[in-house]
Formats: sequence, structure tokens, C-alpha cells
Amino acid sequence: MMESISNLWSIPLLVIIPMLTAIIVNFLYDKAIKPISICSAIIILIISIISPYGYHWFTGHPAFNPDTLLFTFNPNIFGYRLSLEFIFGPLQHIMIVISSLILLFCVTLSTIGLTKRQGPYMALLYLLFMSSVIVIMVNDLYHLWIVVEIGSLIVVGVAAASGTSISHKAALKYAFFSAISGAGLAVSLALILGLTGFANISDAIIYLRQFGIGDMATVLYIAFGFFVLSWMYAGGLAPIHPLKSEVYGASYPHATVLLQVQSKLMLVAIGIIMLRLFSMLPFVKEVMIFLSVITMMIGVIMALIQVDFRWIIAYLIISHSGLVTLGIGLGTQEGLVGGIFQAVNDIIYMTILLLCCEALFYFGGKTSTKEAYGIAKKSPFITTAVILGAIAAAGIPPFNGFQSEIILIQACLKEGLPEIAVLILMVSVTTFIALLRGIYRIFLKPPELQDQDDSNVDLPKVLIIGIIIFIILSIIIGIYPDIVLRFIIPVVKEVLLI
Amino acid sequence: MIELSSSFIITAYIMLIAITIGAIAALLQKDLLRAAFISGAESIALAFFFQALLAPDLGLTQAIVGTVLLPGIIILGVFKTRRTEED
Amino acid sequence: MTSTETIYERLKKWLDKFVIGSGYTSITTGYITGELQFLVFIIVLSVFFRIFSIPLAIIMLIFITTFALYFAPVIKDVEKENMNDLNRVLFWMVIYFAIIIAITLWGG
Amino acid sequence: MTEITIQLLGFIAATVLIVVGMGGMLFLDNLIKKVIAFTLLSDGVNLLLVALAYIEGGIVPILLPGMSISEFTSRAALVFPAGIVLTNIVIGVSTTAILVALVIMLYRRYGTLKASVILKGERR
Repeated sequence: MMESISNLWSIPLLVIIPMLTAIIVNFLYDKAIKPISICSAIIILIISIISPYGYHWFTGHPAFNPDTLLFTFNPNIFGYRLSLEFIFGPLQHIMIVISSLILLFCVTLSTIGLTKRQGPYMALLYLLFMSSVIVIMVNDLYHLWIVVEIGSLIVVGVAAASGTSISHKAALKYAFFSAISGAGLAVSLALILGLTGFANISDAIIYLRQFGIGDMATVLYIAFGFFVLSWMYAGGLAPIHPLKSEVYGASYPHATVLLQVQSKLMLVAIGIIMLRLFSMLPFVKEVMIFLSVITMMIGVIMALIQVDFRWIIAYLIISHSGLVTLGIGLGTQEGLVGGIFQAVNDIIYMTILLLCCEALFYFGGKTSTKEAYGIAKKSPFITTAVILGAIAAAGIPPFNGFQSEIILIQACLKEGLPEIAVLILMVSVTTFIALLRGIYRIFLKPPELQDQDDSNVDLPKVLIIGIIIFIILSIIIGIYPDIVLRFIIPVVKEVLLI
Repeated sequence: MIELSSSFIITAYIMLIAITIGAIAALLQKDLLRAAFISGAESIALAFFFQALLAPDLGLTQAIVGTVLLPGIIILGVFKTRRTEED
Repeated sequence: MTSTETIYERLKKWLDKFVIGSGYTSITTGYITGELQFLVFIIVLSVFFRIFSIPLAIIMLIFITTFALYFAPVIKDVEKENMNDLNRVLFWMVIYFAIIIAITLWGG
Repeated sequence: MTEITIQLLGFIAATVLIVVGMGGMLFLDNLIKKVIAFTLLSDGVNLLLVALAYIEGGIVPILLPGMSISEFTSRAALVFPAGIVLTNIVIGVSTTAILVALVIMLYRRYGTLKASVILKGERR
């Protein structure tokens, strides 16, 4: 009986279209860049919306079933797949749709904001999007390692493209660290490969479940340590947060939107892979919970004492990454659902805040609480939007942040960890305080000097439309969380069963 | 089949020593240009080690990349900045 | 000398430690909030010793609370430890890595 | 007393390179030296992967004429780590290029290569 390989058509397109756009855009004149990049972003959005679910197998090996000793191409049959693979499932669907929607607005904003050397910058944005798409679809160690390494190099490039000396320093520090953690992930890959012999993660897990680890547990522990290192690094968890927040704060705000999307997706993807590979070892979940608790508290405390609005948001992104990883580290169904849902919500409300921060650049570019005054008089719309974004980030009911935080709190209480529930509440309250400090000084406080110019500033329409769309999305998800949860819950059940 | 294993293990011993000396010497040099050249020499030793470890294709790649490309990039950096290390 | 004055003066002195530059600014409120946050964070973390035994948790709670109150403005040290110095971050990374490996190996 | 094989020597050399590279990246002050230390670290990881793929008494994974498939699969060194190493060499070159470019840019601004001056922490 001959079965044919049925690779999904949309997965290669989702990877290749950003790559091709990045290559083409490099060689174009400034006027041609805008239509081509916007068209490409729209095509990616449409593909990600209409795509069916499926697999992409790189080598085209048939899967091997050890029970019947037969080879098959049907992915639903239990067996060793023996191949490098990408998955496009419900989780990938929702994540890629949201991030390509964000890509559309970021790309349009960057064509308006930047005047010179647009091409390479646009290429970097597209490659950043590509890395975040790949990392959520990946199901083998080889591509995981490549995408973490290349994704970090692109982050370095985006941070350095901002052009200030702070951003160059941030990029250099991040690049040095990327070298160390990339080497660590390669070592971890080598250890898992030596232990199981499979590069496909599903195969490695099946092997570990079937044959156990025996006296080679130490090797798996060290692999886990290096995995955690790259996890911390890719998502900016606790010891790395000074470098990652510097990267967030030093880039342009519209680039930071894509940077935070990438790091959230990396946290979710690597976290789920860690949970699947290592959850049989003792103390693994505890380590993950410990890291995320430290991250969310230190992030929010550091956000309180910042003076620059960009850096306040940068540390809050770090702090809310802690909430995401906390859900994944709990390892229960509620925890995982809450963590992944928190990642989605986080991407949306941080996008609102960062787009408002981008709007500050059109009012003279001052984002420090010491320098900027009275934006509310110049633009009531942006002020309303940033307050709504702060409310969403703090987790107040009509917005989306509430829904995921309540799931996380319930998961913590169910696990018997009420202290962590208290800490989550503290984080959401302190988020509001930290944001309101900045918002009051920059937006609401009247200018001290009367002779400020009252010249009208025209905000780009894309910025306003983007903010409105994401606020509406935030409210819709806040009222009907099921439209996201129905994508997440089947994936979580699958992860916990395997 | 020719037995190459005995000759390879001698190569491996020599290259282990060469790699160790090369790595440490490259980092102890005050002259950055010389450090770049010594790291290139270390790459040659590594390429021979790859050969001994049954990966001649990687040996070829490492020989080209490690002796021409990487020291080239570093030497470019040295020429654009400064040649000696500050105290 | 009444007791209220001394308490007020003590509080004033304690608050003055947060002031950077001239006068109370919005940064000062941030520092004070951060200080209280950090205190509560440490106290809540110390409650975690209840997993091992409840008397130990009570002892640790009292001990850590006194300790944190004794070194009262710790927020500046926290800020200094979270500075973006490359070597400091690398140092903390090595410490974390060692702790993770030690805990997991001990657990197995 | 385990027998000393090429694989063991490879692991030792990889450990030496990784330790020296990590130490150099952590403790050396000069930025160019840090970059050189990174290349050593990357070489060490490559060597670790290649030594992992080695099979004692094996052959180079090339299917020569007159060799049966079963003999090839039982004796050839593993191919997959070689693919990883090839990728790692390329990624190492691009990382080095980016690092050197950033170092040159920072040197133009600060006039020094000392990491303790350029990369020291600062309050924002």
C-alpha cells in the first residue's frame, strides 16, 4: 500500500514569505518598500487565517510504528516519526494570526517613522517575525536551536538599529550572552541526542517514556540546566532581565512590539517543550515556578523605580513574562491554559501601551517623566488609550488581562500554593501603580511653563486605527474569553497526555 | 580495509596538545593581531581533529572558515580599532 | 520629649534615606512603594518554608522580617544588584545555573 | 582504567576549549579578546558534537561502491551531528561578524576597547 506525503502547504509559505520579503526589501528604493512590505504582511495574515491544520515533514521519512512494525505517513498513528517536523495546530493558529496582525501595523508604522535606511530595518522586522513564527511551530531540537540562535542575532540587530549608544551597548551585551546560551543549547541538544538518538521531540519523549532513563538521569539533568539557560535568555527571565529590558527599552517602540511577541512565543514554545521532555524528573516544575516568581516580582519592583516610560513598559513586559512561565511551570491543565492565555493577552495589551509610547515620538520624542508634560491636552485620544491599556494590564474586569489572571490564580489555589496567588495579585496591582506614575507625569500633569507651543500634531492614521483595533480586541477577549480558549484547551490536553 | 586508527590516535594526541596551547596562548597575547593568527592556528589543529574523528567534510569547512574567515573578521576589527590591549 | 515626636522623627529619617537629589520627587514615591513591595515579597516567600515544616516557617517568617526591617532601605541595593553590568549579569547567571543543577541533582 | 580512545581525547579537548572560552568571555576585559574567546567556545561545542558522532572502528559516512547497506549503517559515524556542526560553524561566523561590527561602532564612540568602561552598569 502506498501512502503519499501530505505536507501542509501553508507552513513553508509562512516561513518563506517573510524571508523573501526581507531579501527583496533590502535592495529596493524607499518608495517601493512600503507597498511591498504591507502587501506581504497582508498575505501572511490571510494565509495564517485560512490555513488548515497539519504537519510539515522535512525529510519525508514515513513514521515507524513499533507495534505493527509498519511504516506510515499518518501522523495520528502512534509511532516514531523519525523526521524533523513543523506543526501547525490550534495554538500555532491563534499565535500566528495575532502576531501577523501586529506585524502589519508595525511594518506600516516603521515605514512612516523612519526616513533613511528603511530597507535593512524592514528586513530585520520581517526576520524577527519569521523567527517567532518558526519557534511556535517547531517540533524538533535542531530547528529549535537554530531558531533560538538566529532569533537572538536578529534581536541584536533590531536593538542596534535604533542607533543610539545605549542601544549599541545593549545589543553588544545581548550578543555576548546569546553566544553563551546558544552554545549551552547546542550542548543540551547534543546530550538529548546522545541519550535518545532522536532529534524529533515527540520521538525523544516516546523513547524516554518507553525505556526510561535509568542511570543516565544526570545527563538529562544537565540538559535541563542548559535548556533553562536558553529559556531564561530567550524570554528575559530573572538573571537576564537587565539585558533583555535594556533591549526592549532601547529599541523603537514599534520594534519592541515585535520583540515582545517573539520573546513571549519563545517562552511558550520552549516552556512547553521543557514540560514535555523533563516533567518526569523531580524538581523541574519547582525550578520553573521559582524562576517565574522571582522574575515577576523583580520585574515589577524595577518598573516602579524607573523614570522613563519606555523603561517602565520594558520592565513590565519582563514581569508579565513571569506570569506566562508561572502558568507553564505549574504543569496542570488550568495552569497551562492560564499561562498560554496570559501570553496572548499580554501581547495584546502591551501592544496598546507600546503603540501609545510610539505616539509620544510624534510629540517631540520625550518619554522621560522628567521631561514630557501635558500630552492629554494635545491628544485626549492617546491619553484615553494609554489609561485603557494600563487598566487591561492591571487585570480589571472588562479587559482581557482579568480573564487569564483569574485562571492563573485559580490554578495556583488548586495546586495548594496560595502565596503565589497573592503574589499574582500584587503584580497586577503594582503594574497599575507603576504605569500610573508614568501616565500621570507624562500625560495628565499640566505643563509647568505656559509658553509651550500648542501646535497641532498629526498622528498617523495607522497608529490610531491600530490602537483602536487592539483595544476592541482586548475588550472582546475580556468579555468572551472562549474565542481564544477554544484554541488553547485542546492543545493543552494534548501536551499533558503525551 | 586499511587500519587507520593507530595513526589517527597519534594525530589526536598531538592536536589535543596543539588545541590546548593554541587556545590559551591566543587569550594571553597582548598583541590582538597575533592573537587572531594564533586562533587561526588553533582552528587548523581542530580541523585535523575533525579528520581524526571521521568527519573530513567538517574538517575542510573548519579549515577554511576557521583559518581565513574568522581571523579575517577579527583582523578587520583590529585594524578598525587598535592593535594592542590597554593595560 | 514625647514619644510621638520620636516616632515621627524616626519615620522622617527613614523616609529621607529614599530621597535622591533635592526634595521629594515622584521617584521617591516609587522607591518607597518598591521597598514595601520587596518587603512583602520576602515575607511571602519566607512563608514557603511551610512546605517543609510549619514551625520552621514561623521562625523563618519572624527572622526574615526582622532582618529585612533592620536593613531598611534595601531598594537601592536591589537596584544596584539589577544593574545592567555585563559581568554582574554573568555572575548571577552562573549562580542561578549552579543552584538549578544542584537542586535537580539533589532531587534525583 | 578506561581505554583512551580518540573519542575520549575529543571530549577532553572539547572540555578544554569550552572551559577556556567561557573563562575568557567571563574574565577578560578586552572586547576583541572576548570575541576570540567566543570563537573558542563555539569550536568547543562543535568538537563535542563531532566526538559524540564518532564510532570506534567506524568509517567515514560515505557509501562507497561495493559496501552493503547493513555494513554501512552499523559502522558509519553518525551524520546528524555533522549537520548541526555545519550549521553551528556558519552561525558562529555570523555571530562573530555582528560582535565585531558592534565593537567597532562602540570603539568609535568611546575610544577604548575595555569592557569595564564600555559595558559597565549605569542608572537610567
